Amino acid sequence: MATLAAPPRTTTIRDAIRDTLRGEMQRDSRVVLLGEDIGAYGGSYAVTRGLVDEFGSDRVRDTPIAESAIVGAAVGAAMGGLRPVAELMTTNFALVAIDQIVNHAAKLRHMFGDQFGAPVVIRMVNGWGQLAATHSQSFDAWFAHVPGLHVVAPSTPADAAGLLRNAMRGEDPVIFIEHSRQYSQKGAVPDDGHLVPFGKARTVRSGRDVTLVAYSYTVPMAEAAADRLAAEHGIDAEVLDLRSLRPLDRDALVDSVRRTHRVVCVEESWRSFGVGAEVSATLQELAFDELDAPVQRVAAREVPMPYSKPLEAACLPGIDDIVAAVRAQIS
Amino acid sequence: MATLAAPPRTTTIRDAIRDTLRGEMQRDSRVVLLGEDIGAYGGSYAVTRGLVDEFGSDRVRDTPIAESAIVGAAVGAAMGGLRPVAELMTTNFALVAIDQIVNHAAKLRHMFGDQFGAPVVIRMVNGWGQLAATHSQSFDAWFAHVPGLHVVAPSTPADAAGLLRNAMRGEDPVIFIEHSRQYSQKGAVPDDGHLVPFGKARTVRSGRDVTLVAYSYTVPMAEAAADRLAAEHGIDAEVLDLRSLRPLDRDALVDSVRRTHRVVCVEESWRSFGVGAEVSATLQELAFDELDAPVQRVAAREVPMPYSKPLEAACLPGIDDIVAAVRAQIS
Amino acid sequence: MVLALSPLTAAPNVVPAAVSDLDLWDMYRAMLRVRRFEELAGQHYAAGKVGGFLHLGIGEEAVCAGASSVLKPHDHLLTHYRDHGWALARGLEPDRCMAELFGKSTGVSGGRGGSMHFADASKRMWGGYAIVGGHLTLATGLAWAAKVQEPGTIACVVFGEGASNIGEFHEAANLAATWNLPILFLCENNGFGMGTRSARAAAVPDVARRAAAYGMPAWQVDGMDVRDVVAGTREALAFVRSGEGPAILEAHTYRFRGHSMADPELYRDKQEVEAMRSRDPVVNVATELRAIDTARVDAITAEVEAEMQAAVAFAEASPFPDVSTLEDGIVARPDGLTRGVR
Amino acid sequence: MVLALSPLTAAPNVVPAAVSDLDLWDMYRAMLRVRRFEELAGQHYAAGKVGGFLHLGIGEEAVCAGASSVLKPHDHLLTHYRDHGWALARGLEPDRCMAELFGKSTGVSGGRGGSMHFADASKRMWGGYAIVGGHLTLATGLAWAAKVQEPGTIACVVFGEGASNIGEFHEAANLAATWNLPILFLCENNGFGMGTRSARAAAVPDVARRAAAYGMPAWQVDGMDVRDVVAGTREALAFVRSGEGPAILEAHTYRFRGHSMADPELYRDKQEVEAMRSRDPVVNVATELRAIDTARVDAITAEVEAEMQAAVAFAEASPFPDVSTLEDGIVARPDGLTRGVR
Ligand SMILES: Cc1ncc(C[n+]2csc(CCOP(=O)(O)OP(=O)(O)O)c2C)c(N)n1
Ligand SMILES: Cc1ncc(C[n+]2csc(CCOP(=O)(O)OP(=O)(O)O)c2C)c(N)n1
Ligand SMILES: [Mg+2]
Ligand SMILES: [Mg+2]
Repeated sequence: MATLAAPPRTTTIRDAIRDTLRGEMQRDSRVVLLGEDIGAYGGSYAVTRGLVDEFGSDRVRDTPIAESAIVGAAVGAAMGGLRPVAELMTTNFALVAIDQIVNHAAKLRHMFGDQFGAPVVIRMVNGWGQLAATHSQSFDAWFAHVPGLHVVAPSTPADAAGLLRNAMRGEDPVIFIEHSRQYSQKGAVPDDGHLVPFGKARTVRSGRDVTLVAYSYTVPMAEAAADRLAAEHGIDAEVLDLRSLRPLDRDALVDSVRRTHRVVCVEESWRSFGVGAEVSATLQELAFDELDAPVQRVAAREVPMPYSKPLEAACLPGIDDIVAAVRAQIS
Repeated sequence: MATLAAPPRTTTIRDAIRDTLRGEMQRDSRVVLLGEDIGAYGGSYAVTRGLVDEFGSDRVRDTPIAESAIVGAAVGAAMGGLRPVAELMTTNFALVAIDQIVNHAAKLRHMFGDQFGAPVVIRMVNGWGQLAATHSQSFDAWFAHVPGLHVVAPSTPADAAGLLRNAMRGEDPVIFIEHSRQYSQKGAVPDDGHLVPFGKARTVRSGRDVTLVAYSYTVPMAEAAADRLAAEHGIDAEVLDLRSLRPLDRDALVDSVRRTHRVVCVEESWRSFGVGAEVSATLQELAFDELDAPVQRVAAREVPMPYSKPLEAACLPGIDDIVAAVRAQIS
Repeated sequence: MVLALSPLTAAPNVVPAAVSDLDLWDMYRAMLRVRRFEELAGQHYAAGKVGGFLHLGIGEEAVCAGASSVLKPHDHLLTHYRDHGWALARGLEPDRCMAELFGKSTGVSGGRGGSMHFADASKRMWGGYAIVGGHLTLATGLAWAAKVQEPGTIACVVFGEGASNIGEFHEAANLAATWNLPILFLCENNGFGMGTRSARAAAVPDVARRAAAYGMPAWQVDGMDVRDVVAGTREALAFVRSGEGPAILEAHTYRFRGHSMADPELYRDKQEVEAMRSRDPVVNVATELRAIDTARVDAITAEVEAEMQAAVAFAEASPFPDVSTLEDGIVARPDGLTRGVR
Repeated sequence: MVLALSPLTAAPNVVPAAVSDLDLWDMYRAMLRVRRFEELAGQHYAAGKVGGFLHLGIGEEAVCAGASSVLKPHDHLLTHYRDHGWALARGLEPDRCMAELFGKSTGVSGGRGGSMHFADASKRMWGGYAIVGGHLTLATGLAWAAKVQEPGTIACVVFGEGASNIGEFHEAANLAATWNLPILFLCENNGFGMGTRSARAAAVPDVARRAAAYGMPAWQVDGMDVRDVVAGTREALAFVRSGEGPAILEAHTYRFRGHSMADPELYRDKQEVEAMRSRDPVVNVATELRAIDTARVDAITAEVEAEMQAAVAFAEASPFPDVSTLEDGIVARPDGLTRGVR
């Protein structure tokens, strides 16, 4: 007998994350949040606003500005039986904590012979907006390189909720990548039990002529490009949202290219040694004969992000770039 | 009229690096060295042994165990007119200094409108040898992702000297990657003025059937594999030593594949999101029609490196793996 | 009141603030320039001319104005992202600073840096930095270079009390003290790191009291009183310049505005801010000077106003950087050779 | 002699070392077990049975033996890579520890960790860690979990004086103090970080003297004297267990061997090491006990010898991990679901 699921609600990604944090905190008293200004200030991007009032400052902990201690304390607390969710404010600040992420969180389970793990969620925010070189970065490909980590990046409220819930109930460290420009994006969110297991891409729309591979903020870009390609050029593009970078859904990539035979991968970080490189390498390893054209990468220009608006705009990949890449491939 | 160059000497990579450091210190009083135990201890891998006696502890500075300060102080000193060479003992410890590398050293020139740069060389050592998960890593692909850095990795004494000298005389930060298992490798080293500009790969041996792309410690592995392929399978392999990962010599990759039409890329880090991914993506972007088979990646298994000898051996790529990858490609 | 803390025990001594020679008119002008620059920056942020993160130091002007008056032009200076006041007090042109905020090619950092990254290497203002604590070790390097190459030159590095909790502070302080480097760690303690009160982020919120962990002396001043700032800076700098090693100078101050323009200020009462306004360093000096010569106060005020309005006009009139220059100046040369070598 | 340092001023007080109830026989056995385990480890390293980095704590045994005797089994323990002594004193089986060194599947960490990474979660020995300072913040997390879930349990984290100069120490100490966490920072100050004497790496080489920067109390003991270690640990742990917050315990000790097996020891004179040997904590206790009962000393010595030789035999006889298990236990499940969920 099918259970009756509550009807999906429409909400923003910000609220989907907050609601999931709240729900899990209600469900499991071991869940604690920590990070800079997540309490009294309400969170830099207002994700945690209100939670300190609801759960108190012992469970919603403001920390000193000390990201390495934030991650280290979260990992240690996870070893000790809590279920911490750490917020790093922006991905850029993950660099001062990356030793804790890579040399500690990711290592513990295997290095000590699978005696214990570090069930910790590390939330961090990608994004830009005239924030200049040290505040506009993403390091998705870096994290995805590291065994022992899960790396996920939602592009819808439903996936934000489902991936975060999966992360919070799992047994290992999860890098949970949010995007500052996507918090207000709306969508339907299923009921409170909704889990999105890692390692499964999502077909955003099906198409016959080309696959646009995207994740996080580039998913809506790819969708917009697909609209334009259909309307203006009669090109039918499939859009695939990776959702998870580690594990990467190689099967979904291969499946899609078997149908479309052409791929454009869209990402926001610097082009060389980025996510697109892995997508490209994977596809030609696993589907060499299916590719009718080289996998194209649409990515950021290889420049420390400049503050000035026209320069920043020129640096970032845009919908035009996706359309142009597809047309270059198809013509 | 050609000047008479001194005849090349035969020396180890360790000595080539030490001699280059010494020569540049004699030539330029602004050159200073800093790092943990590079003085009294003689350097973890004995690279700097003796230099403190020659130049004194003001120019060969032992530091506290504080890698972020080592890199930060080096960068600041470079801004202030010195020419620092920082030693990070092993690449693993670069993680606690990576914010200084990526958010400071790599950013200064562009972020402040090209007013000044950070002419600093950051030496770090890749390697393994039952050192377990936190002491056996390399992050070459990470550094190569970052605009504002030069990233080089020699595989011979001549290149060690030439690349290091180029790095020490340049105007920007250089990640200089050494390998603990290669220090005693010998070879000829040209005279003291020998410079190897960044961004040029080196053809180690020419071949017709397949290109083995390698760098650092994987170059001798690729050479050994090429010997075996020739002797046992009649396969004529070209070996290309990248030497420089940023900038990457894309022209040399394309040139070679135009001749061989097959590529195997060998690296020591984890396979996904590594150097091989970029090589593969680059080749299919720039030489799609030249490739007769997918670019194969030979890399480490995606495991935090285990201590136990048989497990470690199973993790690391070996000559057998290269031979197998080539044979799979050619059959 | 200046407190001097012993390097061994952190025990405080009151030091008489001897600044009878201080020209308060200069200080008024210096502080007002910063105040008006920032007020205009805030207005143009609201108008969409300035973007990104804008951190105003309104309320904290006595610190940059006072301390900068004691620094020598050859001293090295680095600050955190709250850098406008330090740049102006250092002598960077308001025109080019405002142009930087507008993202124009005439900006001090060519429009690449924006509010958080004002620099002028020709004035040894090595920039504002936006990774909390990151510039502290850079300063040790500059101090090291100075010690080797130009004895008598020191490095001054400005940071917030919030930054004193990150590892980089510890590493920088310990390195500076162990290597006996000529560096002044100047802490603008405004009581908050974003929305977190200092005592909620540090067990010992007074940064000066931590100096003893590095065997450094420290001075504490009232950062709302420019005389106090000058007096304390003189003491601390005299020590550092003598070559005896680094020191900490902590100025207790307060920001009247939010952390950045995006700050909803949920974490403090309006009354608290209003109460602190009675200590406004610019207003209070103006009041004191008006009692001496109102016309002169008005004249300075008008001059500063004209200067800052001209800066806005300059910024408005300047062109954006050409997009064709986007990839310039990332590295000097891709092959790593020195510029000009062929 | 135990020195207690005030959390406010770092001013020291001598505390009487009241350990009349200490069973020195137990201590002798505990120290000798560590000594013999490590001597054998060194021999088998030379013989090629043990690989990688091997850091022996020979000379420092009084610290782990003494302090561990005061810890409760439910307390959390983490150490740096010089972890053999701490593991044995915690009750980890010498068999499985030696097997770990040999890289065997029966090792405490399944042969994955080796010398630097002994752990046994069932005994709350959360492991040895090899990134200097990295485990200090992990310990704050464990202390936090303990505070929330099991009041009365504390976390003890062991590190070297060299580690106190890295940023992580500062962040961990400040977090622990600000959050009032039950954690004992136990510093084995052996005077060197690799080849660097502590005073060349720190402006204030006594780590205990830095506790005041975090408002923490600190105790300093002679780490070559097991009575002193026990007395100091009792004082410090009583404080921490009472819930008043973290504390530092610094034991001055000395390692007779090189930093690791690869150390050429260019940085210190043989005479210095020889002079320190007169303070050998194991030999000196043995001498003291022989004056009481030689036969009993001999009996203990023989028992320990048999135990450690058996450990070597066990390690030798154990199988290497099967290569087919290489990719096991990296994450519980690739899809992130909890184990056992379908
Ligand atoms: C490493 C790092 N973590 C977090 C941030 C975000 N952040 C920017 S400013 C700031 C507060 C800094 O406070 P303080 O040092 O007291 O300086 P103030 O802003 O009060 O002048 C924070 C948390 C950052 N820029 N860098
Ligand atoms: C972050 C980091 N930097 C450097 C090293 C290399 N290293 C290993 S042990 C050590 C010395 C540590 O000295 P100390 O903390 O005093 O402990 P001891 O070895 O004396 O017991 C160094 C520099 C490391 N493992 N991690
Ligand atoms: Mg502040
Ligand atoms: Mg030590």
